[in-house]
Amino acid sequence: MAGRNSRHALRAAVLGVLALAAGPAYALGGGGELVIVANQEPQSMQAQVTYKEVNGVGLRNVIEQLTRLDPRTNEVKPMLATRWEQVEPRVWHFELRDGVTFHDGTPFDAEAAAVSINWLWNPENNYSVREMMGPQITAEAVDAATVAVITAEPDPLLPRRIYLGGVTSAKQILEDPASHDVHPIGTGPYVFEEWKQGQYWTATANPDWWGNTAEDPYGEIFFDRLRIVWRPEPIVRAAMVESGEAQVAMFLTKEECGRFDAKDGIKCIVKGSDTFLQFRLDYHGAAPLLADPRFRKAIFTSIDWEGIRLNLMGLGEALQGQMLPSVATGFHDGIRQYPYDPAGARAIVDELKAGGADIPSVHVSTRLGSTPRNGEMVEAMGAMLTSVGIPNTVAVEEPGVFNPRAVSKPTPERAYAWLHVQANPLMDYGATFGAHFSCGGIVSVFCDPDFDARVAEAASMTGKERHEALRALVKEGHDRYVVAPVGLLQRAYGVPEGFAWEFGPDHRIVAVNMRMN
Amino acid sequence: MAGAAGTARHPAQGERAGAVLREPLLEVEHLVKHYPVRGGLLRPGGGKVVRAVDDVSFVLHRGETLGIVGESGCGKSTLSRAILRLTEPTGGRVRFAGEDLLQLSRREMRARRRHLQIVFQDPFASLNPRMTVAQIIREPWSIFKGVVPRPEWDRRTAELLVQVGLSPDDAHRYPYQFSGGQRQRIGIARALTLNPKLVVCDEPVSALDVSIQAQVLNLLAEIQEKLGLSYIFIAHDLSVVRHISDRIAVMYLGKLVEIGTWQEIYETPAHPYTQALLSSVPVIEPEARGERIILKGEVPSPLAPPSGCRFRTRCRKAAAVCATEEPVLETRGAVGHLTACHFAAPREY
Amino acid sequence: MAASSSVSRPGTTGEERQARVTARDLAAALARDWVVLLAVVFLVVLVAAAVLAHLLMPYDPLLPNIFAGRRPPFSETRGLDGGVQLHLLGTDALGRDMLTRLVYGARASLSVGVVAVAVSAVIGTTLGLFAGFLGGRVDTVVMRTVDAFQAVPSLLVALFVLFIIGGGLVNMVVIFALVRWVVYARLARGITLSYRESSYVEAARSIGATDLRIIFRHILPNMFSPLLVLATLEVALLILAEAGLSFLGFGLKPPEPSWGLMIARGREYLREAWWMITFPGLAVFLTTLSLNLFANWLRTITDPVQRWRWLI
Amino acid sequence: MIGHGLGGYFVRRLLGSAIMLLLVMSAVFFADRQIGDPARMVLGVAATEEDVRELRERMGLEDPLWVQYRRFVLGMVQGDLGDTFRYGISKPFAHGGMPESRKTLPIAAERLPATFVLGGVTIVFAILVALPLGIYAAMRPRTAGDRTVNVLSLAGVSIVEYWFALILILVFAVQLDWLPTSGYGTPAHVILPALALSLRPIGRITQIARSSMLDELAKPHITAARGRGVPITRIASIHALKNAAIPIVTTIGDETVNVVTGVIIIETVFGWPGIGALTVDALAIRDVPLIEATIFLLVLIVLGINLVIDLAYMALNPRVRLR
Repeated sequence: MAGRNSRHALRAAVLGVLALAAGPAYALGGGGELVIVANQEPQSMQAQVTYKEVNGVGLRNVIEQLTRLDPRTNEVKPMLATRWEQVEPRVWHFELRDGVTFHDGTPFDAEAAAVSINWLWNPENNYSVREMMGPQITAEAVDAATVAVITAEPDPLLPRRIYLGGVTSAKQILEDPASHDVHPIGTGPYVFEEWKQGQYWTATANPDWWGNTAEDPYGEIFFDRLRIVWRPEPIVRAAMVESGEAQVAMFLTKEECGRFDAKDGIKCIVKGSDTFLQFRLDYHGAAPLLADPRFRKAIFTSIDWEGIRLNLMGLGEALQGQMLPSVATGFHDGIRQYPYDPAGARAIVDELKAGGADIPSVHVSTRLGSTPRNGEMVEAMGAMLTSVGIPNTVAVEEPGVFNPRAVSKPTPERAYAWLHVQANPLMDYGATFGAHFSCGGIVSVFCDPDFDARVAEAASMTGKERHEALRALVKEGHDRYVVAPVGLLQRAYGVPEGFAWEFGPDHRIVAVNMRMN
Repeated sequence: MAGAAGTARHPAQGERAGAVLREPLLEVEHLVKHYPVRGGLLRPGGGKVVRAVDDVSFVLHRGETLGIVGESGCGKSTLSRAILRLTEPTGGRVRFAGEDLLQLSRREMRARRRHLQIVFQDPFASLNPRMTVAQIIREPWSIFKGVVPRPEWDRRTAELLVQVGLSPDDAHRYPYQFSGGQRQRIGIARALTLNPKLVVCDEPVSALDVSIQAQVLNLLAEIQEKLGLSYIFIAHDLSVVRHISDRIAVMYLGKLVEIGTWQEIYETPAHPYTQALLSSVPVIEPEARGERIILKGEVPSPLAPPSGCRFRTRCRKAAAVCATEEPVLETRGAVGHLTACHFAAPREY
Repeated sequence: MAASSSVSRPGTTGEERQARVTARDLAAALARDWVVLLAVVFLVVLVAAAVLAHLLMPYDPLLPNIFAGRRPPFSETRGLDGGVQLHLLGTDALGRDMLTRLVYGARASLSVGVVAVAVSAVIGTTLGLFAGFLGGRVDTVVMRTVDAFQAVPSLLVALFVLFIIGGGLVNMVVIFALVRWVVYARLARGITLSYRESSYVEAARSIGATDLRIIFRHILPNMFSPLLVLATLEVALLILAEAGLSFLGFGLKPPEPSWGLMIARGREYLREAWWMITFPGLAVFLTTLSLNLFANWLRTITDPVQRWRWLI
Repeated sequence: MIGHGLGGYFVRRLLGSAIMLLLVMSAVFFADRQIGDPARMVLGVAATEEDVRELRERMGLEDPLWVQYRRFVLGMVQGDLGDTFRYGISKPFAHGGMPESRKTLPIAAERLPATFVLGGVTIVFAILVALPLGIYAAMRPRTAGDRTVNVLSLAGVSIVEYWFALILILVFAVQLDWLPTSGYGTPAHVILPALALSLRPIGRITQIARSSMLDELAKPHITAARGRGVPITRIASIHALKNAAIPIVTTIGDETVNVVTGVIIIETVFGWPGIGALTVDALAIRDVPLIEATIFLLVLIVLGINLVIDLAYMALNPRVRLR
């Protein structure tokens, strides 16, 4: 690998010369261009896209939020807001950082923040970020430096929840909303430059970023430029880091990761995420048998969840028969992953058949590229269902087919299961239930008004009380065979040796937390 | 068959065996075949036509052989195909045994084909290389069921092969295993399988070596003698038809220019074109034929034939009238047979 | 043959040669060309294996054994029934035997190719034959349609239609048949035109043969070898097309064991389990190469002048 | 007749291509109407009926089909294939009731240069490799060299392109580190995708070059030239190649068309920002108007290539009169 090392040396030398020639425009930077290779192109550059990392990789470098999560402790920390307090059960006041301007030069003040927040959570806009919303959020300016965020019902999680909403230029929202889709104007350490569709998007370091001078920045600018490219082929992503064309390759497989670690010059960074892989079986299928708990049990116990996690999911941790790990509010330590019991499942199916029931065919789908090897996983699930006598079809669907369905509300026509990733950065079952288990939830799989009422009740509680109320609901959900968690994903990144990157379970690709040693 | 000697304008030939029955078998009247010239999508051919056969009339009697002679491209092959409706004529009448073939439906015409057969010029191309001799010979029987009952096929095939001078063992061989002359015999055998009344022989020997030509011609004559068929015998020179024809018609650019008995055409040709053709036939006594007449120029394009007499551009007798007035095929002056020339006269030696 | 030099009609010599080729000649010629011989042997073995897959292959092509995934060639694993299984070509990500899946995949890939080719050849040949034979308006309509189809690349059409109606084996066969018939129509029409005016077709007509009889007895047999060559090339083309469309997700659907799907799947394992993409890739490559070699040879054998090459 | 000449022919051919394009796009138009409500597809299952109706109105879907079709055809004439509501936009109603959209044709047309670069390099490279190979083989028929060329060229048309593409990346970009793995921008970037795409054209052109050269070399005037002692390479290049050019040019045309199809997969693998990759993206998000625009341009390119080839054909052989 002498060739590569010398090439890198040359590259560093050239960059060094270039940096000297250009002269630093500001004190920080000098790290050259950072190239990140993602698995898919952003579908848009809206502020709302920042709530999921995979849909708009790198957008968090341009758009900031009121709060942030500490990479080490996962606690809520100040970002554009310096302080916040709950002034009433439904009202939170956020005190805004002084002297921050948007990239278009307009000042970041309470008025601008209110416009941005209202825009993001507006039911009219119906952005998918609403899957993460509890009670409806609205905002208004209190004074120049204070914005009030109001929720329809009391929401103890609000400071954490508000971390999901990117803040962008109010001027743009009001005057040129169309460009909001393709041209993000935030306050972040990097200024959006251009999005060349099909190729890349780029940003340059922001000399006027507030973090350059603030006492509590969440990082420092090392790289001068940011370039995000995308390649659907995992091998191409990996190869780009190996050949020095990119510094961060997203979502390596476990085996690739091992190979990266074994090789000189490159390494693999693995870290647990807040994203879990789940299997959901709709509760409102056209076939009445799908509502029969016995049949649902047969489905859930015919699949070898641990086998799939260990052999196919790759990097990840086990989940105890529920969606969130033990740190989450509402975690139930008394339940276990659904057991693999093909004999028992077959017995149930045979019994149902003997009783004259018509076994419906189950369609198991997953989205192209949502996580490595999801195609293999649904194929294995299909074969396992077949082996206990449950007819099925499996499919890896393009986003255009899968996405509209994934955000649909339960309808009687729905009689399918899907395997998909879900993030829950809030680590609280209140949010999870709101999205997945409520009749009005944007990605809901389950609808029981009685269950909804108890979720709403628990959501307004805090502390131990909240935990206990949610815990009971978790157990109930488990016993009704709604969602089978496959595992908590770990994400792996290929990087050059000497690349340092500090990030939390939300896996935000934030350049100011990266540097090259 | 017996010597019912003909009278009128067509005296029977003394030295030729067999006699011409007076009963007409085939009457061709004003037969016309035009080929439209095709243009492109946005450029039609301007309505131009090639007059391949232009107003041809003649009569063929039972047991008779009519030779039709002309240079290549004169329309004689088209004429033969138009008579058999292998190509659809543009106009005119073809009466066969009193029935106008051109009025028949395709299906009815197919039924008549039993009586009308053809021997082709090219013995290589006219036999399907993928069929054995037996298959070729028997194909007509499977189309006209009942002509020869199936149990008879083997025997009849062998008979036919013997009749045309081949061996019964040849039945299971393929055409490519035969020489040209042998193939033509196969072609003749195929033409005979249905006991036709008329066989059109379209230059049947022109593709063969001279030595073999005579054999095939003799075979055809023998068969006619035995079966009493009528022949239309097409050739591009007069030497070939001489031995086999009762009467001879000479064709030039789609029209008949002269028609008469063997004797009339060979001994007293009246049309300058016939005379020119005859002068080029090699004969044993060259002085009897006189000086050789060399035809000037090329055959004009059938797309734009010369006005008046079509032969005038190459004719040594051409005069002003030839350009304005088209000569009719009729008897004139001293000439006892039909000619289409304003100056028709036996050649002066 | 000696006399053939006196015949001027073009094409006659070709007919001569075709007629002379017997099965024995073919076998002898084949034996001389060892590369083609190998290709033919490969194809015969492949077809036999595909047809007899359920008898030859001891393992289930669909049943996963996820604890035995990604085993290299010559590995042994413990099957779900507890018995020891030997995997000559390794296992795939779900622990299924690669060899078994390849053989069953041959079934899918070959049947896509062969069925689609058979259907399109029948449609195309029939239309081309009638267009050439009847001429006139029928010919104009058919040939304009052919031109229209040929103006648009067929893989693009297939991709678009599969996008509309969805993938799967049956849809794929239907689409391939619908887009590829034109090549046969062109070929059949060209050959028909060259024979329609030939003497022996005229001879057949003169003995009262009906159009159908002329077509089936006198014209169709002449198409056999060029059609066979073309069909062989087309099977190869469609196997490749299947792979391409399956890669894009518009082809066969899992868990069907098709080669295209196996390659598409295997590309994620290129580095860590080379056998998962290499063997199906090789299967497609060797099959199409064999088909191409065979077709090439067949063409040379049946018609050294390659006259009809123009007709494709 | 000649008076109408090449110009007249060109006009007629152009007219034919326009009709062809209209036919194909009409088929695409009606086929696209079979895959469900485009407005519902844009808005998702969760959208209200009211929103869907509003978008349908905005997309013109509430009009009778023939009105839609007329608008589609008229738009096509003016270079307007409608608007996308998805590509680069994820919520059409995100802006206070004013649905946002972008014209599809400019989005698609922007991708053409990249595809032209890739396709052009591929075909030129294929010709440069294939012609000498084919001629070499034709001048030594039935030798080991000829057989090798033959098997290799057949191998070229037998390979799965994207499989070969991945192998190329592994070998040249990762193991040898000579070339970039993927992407667009420098001449080095074009090498691997062009190589992956060129295999098939190289194989086919070699085959045709070989066989048509063989046919030509067997002709009497070549034999005569050899008899006069003209060196064999000169014979090949001057006498024979000129006559063999027509089938070769036809094949080059066919293969160029195949490359246009080939870019759909290869561009995706290499992250090449051409029209092929855009087609795959549009298919993946089921963006019907954008799909229509990409198909429009792809068919346009193919018709253009066919036209050029026909003209080249005419230029090479003025006696050939096409319909």
